[in-house]
Amino acid sequence: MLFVELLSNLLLLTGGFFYLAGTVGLLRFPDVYTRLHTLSKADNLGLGCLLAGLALKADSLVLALKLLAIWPLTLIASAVVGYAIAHRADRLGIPAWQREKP
Amino acid sequence: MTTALAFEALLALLLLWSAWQTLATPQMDRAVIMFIVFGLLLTLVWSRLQAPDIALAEAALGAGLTGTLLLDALTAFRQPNRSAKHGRVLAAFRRFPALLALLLLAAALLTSLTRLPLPAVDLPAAVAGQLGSSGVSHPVTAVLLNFRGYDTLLEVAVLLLALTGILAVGLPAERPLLSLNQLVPTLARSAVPLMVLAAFYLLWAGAHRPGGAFQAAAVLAAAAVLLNLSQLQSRWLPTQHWIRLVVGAGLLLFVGIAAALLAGGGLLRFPPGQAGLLILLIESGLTVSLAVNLAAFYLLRTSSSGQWAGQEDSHE
Amino acid sequence: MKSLELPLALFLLINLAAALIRATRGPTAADRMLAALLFGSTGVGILVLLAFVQRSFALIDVALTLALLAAISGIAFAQRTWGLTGRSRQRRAVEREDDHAFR
Amino acid sequence: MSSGLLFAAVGCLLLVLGVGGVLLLDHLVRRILAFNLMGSGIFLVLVGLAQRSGRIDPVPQAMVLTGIVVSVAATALALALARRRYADSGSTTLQDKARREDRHD
Repeated sequence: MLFVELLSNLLLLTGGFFYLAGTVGLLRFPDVYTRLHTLSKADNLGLGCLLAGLALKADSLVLALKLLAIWPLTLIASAVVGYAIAHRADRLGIPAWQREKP
Repeated sequence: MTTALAFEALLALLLLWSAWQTLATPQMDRAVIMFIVFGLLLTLVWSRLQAPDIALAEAALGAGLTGTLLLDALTAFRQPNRSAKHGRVLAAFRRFPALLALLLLAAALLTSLTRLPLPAVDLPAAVAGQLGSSGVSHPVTAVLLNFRGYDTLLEVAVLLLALTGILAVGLPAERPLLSLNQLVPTLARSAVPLMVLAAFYLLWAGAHRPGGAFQAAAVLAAAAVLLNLSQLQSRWLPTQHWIRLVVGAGLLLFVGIAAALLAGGGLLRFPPGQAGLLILLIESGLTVSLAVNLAAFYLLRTSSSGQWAGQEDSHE
Repeated sequence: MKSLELPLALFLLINLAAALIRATRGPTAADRMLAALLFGSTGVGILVLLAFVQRSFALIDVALTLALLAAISGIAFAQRTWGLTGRSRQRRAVEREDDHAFR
Repeated sequence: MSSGLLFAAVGCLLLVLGVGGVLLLDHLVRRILAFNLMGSGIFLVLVGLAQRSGRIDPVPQAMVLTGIVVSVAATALALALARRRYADSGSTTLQDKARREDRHD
């Protein structure tokens, strides 16, 4: 029992770390395409860890399954929205950031 | 305890900040996005206030319908996005008399808030006491459809009136999508069946836990909007009679049941034995009817060669 | 052992606040739309944490609904609004090109 | 201070902000947004005030649920009116375009 609790807390903390990474990326990345990455990759990984951690704490199987069902939904949704926004940004001619060559 | 307080204080600040941004930002599209953000923050507030029913409705309507309606309306205004006078109008907030009046209003409201006595009637206890005879075990549903059923009846009438008003004002013409990519229809094909499933779940859940006809209808309406955005569902025309039928049917069903019960006593006084069944019947009818009504706010359009198209072009 | 959920919810809310403020200051309209997108991940995270903090598991239904619907306003924005209300010449040019494509 | 009272106070501030927006801003869509902020403020006051002692009160929750749906209907109708106004006169405010141009510039 103690092991499960430890694992759950570890997953929660890992989730928090990925959220932090996502926020740092959002604050520091140079253009809209890269910023889309942080939301659809790091944040969703954080959410996945969080949901897994909480599912271990759930009282019932139904609750745990419901928690785990949220993750694929957000994955699909954020992938599609990220693509739709990037697609439109590209059509509008917003340039992608490029590293300056020395 | 302090963590909880910090959480609530930050949430409150964010809510006020997003509300201020909605009014103060010069560009209209940005204002609408900030309003969507405001609605989503409000969902978190309702969750914190232990009101999951309201949080469900706010999430479904705010994320699915209100935001889309507002974003869509913006495209009708082919004017420069930034209202030229906004800076000056915003300065009105800083003008002394207006600011003073608003500050006085805020101070008056806040002081009266802290001085209000506790209510004389203990409503939660009254609801809990009558819950057994209501036919459902979730108190909010019991209030909505049994104890204050006429509220809900009139609300359905208001929705119908709003739709009638929109039809009377005239519908804008349909516009083509700015860009379509293949992923959005894929998303719609996988998400819409799940949304319908979620709506059924919410409808069923309403009897004994947070959920019910309104939340289910909001989710269904959002599904219709998503179908339209992925061009799997064309816009509805006001000449399509099934829309009028379905939209009217919810109110008719409700009024019919109310009239049938009138003989037995008061308006919408359900006999305790059949209350559960009647509420389920009303809720199922309402879900479909409300969903079509809500979706029609967004989906009803005249065909692209309609009268409005020409008028809009003349102002470009 | 002190429970982890509420501090983590506060931590996520701080993240949300920082990201929101950054997103609303962004140079393009898409950056602002990122703010609405944030709720699909961070907002859902806060909701499930609150469900465990308050032991009211109906909030998980709210999180599920939000996860299902968070995409819609972003898609509506990308496909119906963005570029029609903008001002820069670059966007106007593309818009005219789009109009040609449709007519 | 209970969370109910805190958010009721926030609701009051939102109401004031919305009143200011409806009275002082001119773009019709912006006024509609301000009106919605007012409404949300009132909803927060209703629920927050009823739950200030920390007990869940289903009656205001049910009323607010009704209110939210009604406010969506009102918003949709108001947006249709604003669009109609713009299509008829080319103005996004309640003032006439011609008169406004006379007064300024």
